[in-house]
Amino acid sequence: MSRLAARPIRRVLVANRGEIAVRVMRACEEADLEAVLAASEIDATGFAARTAPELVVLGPAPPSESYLNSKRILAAARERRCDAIHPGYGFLAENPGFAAAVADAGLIFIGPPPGAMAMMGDKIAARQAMEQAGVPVLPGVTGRAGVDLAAARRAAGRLGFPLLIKAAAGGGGRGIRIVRQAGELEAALAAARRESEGAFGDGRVMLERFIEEARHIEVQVLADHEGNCIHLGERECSIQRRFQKIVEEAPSPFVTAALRQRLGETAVAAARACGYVNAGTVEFLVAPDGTFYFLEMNARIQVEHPVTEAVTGIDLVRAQLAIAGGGPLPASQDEIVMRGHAIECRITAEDPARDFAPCAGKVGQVVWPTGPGIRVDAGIESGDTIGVHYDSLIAKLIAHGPDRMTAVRRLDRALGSVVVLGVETIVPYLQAVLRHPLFRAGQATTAFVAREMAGWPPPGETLPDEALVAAAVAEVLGSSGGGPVSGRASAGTGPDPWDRSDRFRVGGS
Amino acid sequence: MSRLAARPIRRVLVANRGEIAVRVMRACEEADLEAVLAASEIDATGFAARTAPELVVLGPAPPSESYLNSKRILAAARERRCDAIHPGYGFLAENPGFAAAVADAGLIFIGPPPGAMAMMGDKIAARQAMEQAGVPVLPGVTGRAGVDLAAARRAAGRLGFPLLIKAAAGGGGRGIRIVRQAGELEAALAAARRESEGAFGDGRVMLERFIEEARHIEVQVLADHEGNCIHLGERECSIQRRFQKIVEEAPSPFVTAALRQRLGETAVAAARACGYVNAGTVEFLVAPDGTFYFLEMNARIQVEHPVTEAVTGIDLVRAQLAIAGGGPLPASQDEIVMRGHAIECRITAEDPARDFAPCAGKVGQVVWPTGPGIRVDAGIESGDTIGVHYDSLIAKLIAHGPDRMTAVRRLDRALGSVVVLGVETIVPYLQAVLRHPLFRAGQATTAFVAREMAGWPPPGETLPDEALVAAAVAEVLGSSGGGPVSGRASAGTGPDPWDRSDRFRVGGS
Amino acid sequence: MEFVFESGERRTTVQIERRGGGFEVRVDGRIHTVEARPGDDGCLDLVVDGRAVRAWVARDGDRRFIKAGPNPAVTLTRSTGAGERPAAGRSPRGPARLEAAMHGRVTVVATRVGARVGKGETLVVLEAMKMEIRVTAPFDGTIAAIDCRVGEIIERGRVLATVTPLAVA
Amino acid sequence: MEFVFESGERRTTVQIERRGGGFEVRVDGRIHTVEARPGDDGCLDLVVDGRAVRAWVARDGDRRFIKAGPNPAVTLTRSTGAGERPAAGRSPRGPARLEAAMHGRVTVVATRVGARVGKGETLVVLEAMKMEIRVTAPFDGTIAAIDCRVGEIIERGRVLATVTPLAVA
Repeated sequence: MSRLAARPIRRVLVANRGEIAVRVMRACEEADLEAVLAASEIDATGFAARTAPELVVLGPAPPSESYLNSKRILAAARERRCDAIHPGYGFLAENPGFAAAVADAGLIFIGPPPGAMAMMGDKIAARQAMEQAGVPVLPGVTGRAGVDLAAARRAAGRLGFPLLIKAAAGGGGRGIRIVRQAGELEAALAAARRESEGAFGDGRVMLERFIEEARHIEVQVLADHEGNCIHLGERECSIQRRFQKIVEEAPSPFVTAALRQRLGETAVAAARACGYVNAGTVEFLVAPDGTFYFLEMNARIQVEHPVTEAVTGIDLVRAQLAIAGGGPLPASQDEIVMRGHAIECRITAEDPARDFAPCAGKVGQVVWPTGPGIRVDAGIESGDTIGVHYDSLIAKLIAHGPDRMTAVRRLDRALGSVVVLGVETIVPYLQAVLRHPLFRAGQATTAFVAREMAGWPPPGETLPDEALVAAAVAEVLGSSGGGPVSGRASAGTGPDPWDRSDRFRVGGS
Repeated sequence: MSRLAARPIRRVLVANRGEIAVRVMRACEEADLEAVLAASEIDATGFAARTAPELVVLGPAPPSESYLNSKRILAAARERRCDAIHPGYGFLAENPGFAAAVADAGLIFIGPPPGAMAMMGDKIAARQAMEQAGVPVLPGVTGRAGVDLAAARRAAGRLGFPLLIKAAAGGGGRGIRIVRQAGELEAALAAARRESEGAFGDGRVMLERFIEEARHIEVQVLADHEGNCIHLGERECSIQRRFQKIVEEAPSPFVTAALRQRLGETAVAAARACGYVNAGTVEFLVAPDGTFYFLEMNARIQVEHPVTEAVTGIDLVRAQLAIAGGGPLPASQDEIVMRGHAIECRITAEDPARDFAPCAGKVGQVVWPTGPGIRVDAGIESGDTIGVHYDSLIAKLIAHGPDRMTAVRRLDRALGSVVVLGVETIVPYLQAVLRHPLFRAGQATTAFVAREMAGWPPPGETLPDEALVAAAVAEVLGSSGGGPVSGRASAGTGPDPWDRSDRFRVGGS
Repeated sequence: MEFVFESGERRTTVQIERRGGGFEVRVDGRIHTVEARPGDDGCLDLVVDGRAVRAWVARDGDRRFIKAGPNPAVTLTRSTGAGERPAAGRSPRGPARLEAAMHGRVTVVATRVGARVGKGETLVVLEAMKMEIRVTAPFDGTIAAIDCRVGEIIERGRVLATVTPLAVA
Repeated sequence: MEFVFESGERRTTVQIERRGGGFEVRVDGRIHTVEARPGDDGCLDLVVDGRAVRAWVARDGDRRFIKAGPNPAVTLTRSTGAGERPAAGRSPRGPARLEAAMHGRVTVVATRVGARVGKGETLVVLEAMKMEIRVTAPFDGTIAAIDCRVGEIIERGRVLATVTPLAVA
């Protein structure tokens, strides 16, 4: 099957949205491939659509009628004579049924084979396969049918507390609970199973020892159809809120050269164990003493791939295209050298002061930062609308520098010059993370956000005078008759057939 | 003297403007040094001033009263308690008298010692020193007092035509003439001497053989106070109009590994021969057969330094600060490895369709490109004014990619997404260069612009329909009462105390 | 003129007067001399005490999005000045109007008009961008009104339901 | 409605009519269906034949700066439609008004009113950003007027001098 799939690609359907759709289309252009963007109706006039060489509309805004609708995506690929589909991340990217359907339709799925994806998508199956391959996993209990209360109680007796309950079909932080004492076990297990059932249609959960002050460290791998597999070093993603990464860096300030080599070799072994092809990421939990445990394998390009690109000089999306077309790996293991330090921040439209509530609406002026070592992968530009149907990531900001402190300072300054007018973003929160002494010292673990950032914003913090001066001046100038103050309120002065919130209502009801 | 100069820096006066002032201030911040921007009155509210941690106003807009006024600059440094001055490029950057005055004032000049600068600033003296050091120079005639008509005629008899007449004190393309036959010699010599006298107050010229289809290739060097000197590979800058570079790349598509090593060793020898310290560039003319000749040494950070930074991973401005403070080189020669390919375009506010006439005025919306491998070093942002007192460079756009073709495509796409509303720029011309088959093949020489781009824009070229549609729609919407069309004309609706063209008149008359 | 801006718990009074071609602005007793040059699209170039600062200001009803120089963006609410607005859950003397904390879709309406509800009980669930927000009763009370229905897309700030505290019911 | 736009030697007529909520636009016989949504600060979001294109348009007198999608930026002159404007140097039947090709400072005025000048002779020199531009006589003629003086800062398009051809002088 993998041999059948490996033939040159000519024309790629990009079945995703936002920054990753833009990223993939650019890579196609640079690889001299044609690209067709498959977008929902609401996205058909957005930033990605404006940059698309060609556009096909999938259907209304809800994902079930567009980015999650495999029939419509396959029909679009056929209609536009594409020979390959890039799924981006999220949506159908790790759906083995979709990957198989793409292959069945005679098209190339730009990602791993369905079998490897299916194995890694089931956390219980993956854990068992990894144990067999000699990849260390966390002490815990599992089973094809998941863990029930009796089994959980037995496991707790053996493993002790704290414990972690995880959905077998998990992802995105749903179906996860930390249990710190026996009395919490029953309720937590029930909640995790309910949440997992609701989110994935699969209520099976598993139990593992919960490691305090652990690091989330993942290794990027690339595998071709000839059985070659290399790793591109690690990324540390310990800064997470609600189990979602917001700051990622490469290399990890925690990882020594010796640990890097062991992590890399283990990641390659994990990829080989499931017959992996194309780009993937093996996630590990690393304890303070340096012991590490397999967490899961992400069978897709990841949001945080740019930090690895920065330090290795390898274009990972380009490598995806080359590998899917039967081409070789972009480098041998010996040629992979990490240079400098890179950190990414995810800029989401969420209000960090109100429990990260997503913020939707039309944005006014958007200005992205510039300068040495700064990369911006954006999904919106000025005047675009952030809708409620999709996730809240609007851009990724990556700083690369000769050393970690330079990267931190570049990123902090770049964040300070981001302008996204009209919606709250987590930029001020991200700046607070970057300025925290523990983060600066490279000592932030997965416990950092809950412990160090809980009080954000600091209660006594005053507003900058310059902001208050600007606010007052704008009131004075604005009140003297349609002055310079603009933004959301000034944009609509009557019914506008192009108003995207109207469209949104059509699509969303 | 160099030992005296080498002591840690704490606070830097940045005596320049535009993108290089911003670049240097950022490097200071990243090196944990304080920075004070010394700006002219007209620049005191511009982009660089808005990004400055601290500002001191030098004087009115004309360079003689601000950026070329060494007394005012030294007074500003003293007043603001700076211990070092970074001159950027242009203005006083290569003025040995200024460098000496800085040292005499007990401050550190962030650049080479005055002696090295003086030797390299005089092309005749530099040529003689290079010959003594075994660095190949072009066949030609020189002499402390320059070349007169009789000597020029004798030289022409010996060297043959074409010949190049160059100002001894030259720079910026002034005082240069190509002579293709004997009949042109007298007039060209007189014109070059007149132009040289007018531009530099020094009418001495020299004569060299003119190499057809040569490449302009330069080597970046770094030297510390301990006598260590390394090179960071070459940049090719053959794309020049009026002897000014507009497209620069690293590595050169012409240079082989063997040639790179010979060029690098020769550049280091040249730097050592004049006692060079800090960052400098040795320029060579390379003939089609690979023989190369010393042209001159630029004793400053250069406009095109980012392409070297991209491929080597070395921050050159940061290295300047470290070296000036007595620190070591950022890497040894063995550690310098070129990775990928980088190309820079200089975006100037000039109209390429009208002989590159500079365009001044207030700009409307400015949008810089984003994405993987894209770096923008900008000197303006939306709403800023481009004045008539300084040069027309408004931003540098640098693309870095795994290979040359990827870099070319990235840069072309990035150029296509540049928005600078209200003034012409050379962006469309730059795109035409990047799309030219000779450039794409890596075969463009110093003859490229004159021979291949003379007919730009192609006479039969039609306007894109989308532009005409936008123009017509804007007329219709704009004519129905103060609609959406804005820019220069809409900005001023009455006397405005902040109008920079008013300020400009005050400063400029 | 005097303006009051609120941000979370913070409340600041700003006084501003025209002086020559510019302004004098007082913030917490600190006096700033300000020149202002409005640009397009919310851009506002200021010189504050001799220092050039580019600011952006956008409005959305009472809310002001401000980004001034390298300072973090802030969202302020311009207070109408007629005293504090009663915050839900803080002063259970009168009925509480529960507003949507985000733009989103109503997925659950878990109560009905006239129902008795306990403090913390979920009344309405909103969903947007893979996130759920539960709107809960701020105190023990009675549902006086429900102003949304399942499936409806609502704007941030829209009133979803009104709860009357038991004491005055 | 009909508009004529010029760019260098190129001259294009564009017809535009409102159709429904949008426009029908004809360019050289090609018909485009266009929806338009004006944004702030010169931004104009278009859908041209089903394809989303962001355009920017700025005005400066008759000139229009246009950037539409990834196409190169163009500067057009909106023609008033009353026939071709006489270009300097092309039709020496009437007097030629010599305009400044760039914003800059007048450094030299090399002639005076009434002087006889030869074709190509330098009349005025402008300087800006280290560049010199020489304004030369387009034909043999007589200086009818000089509208600038040394040291003056002039805007692009400003008339610097008027030359009357010898034939009609």
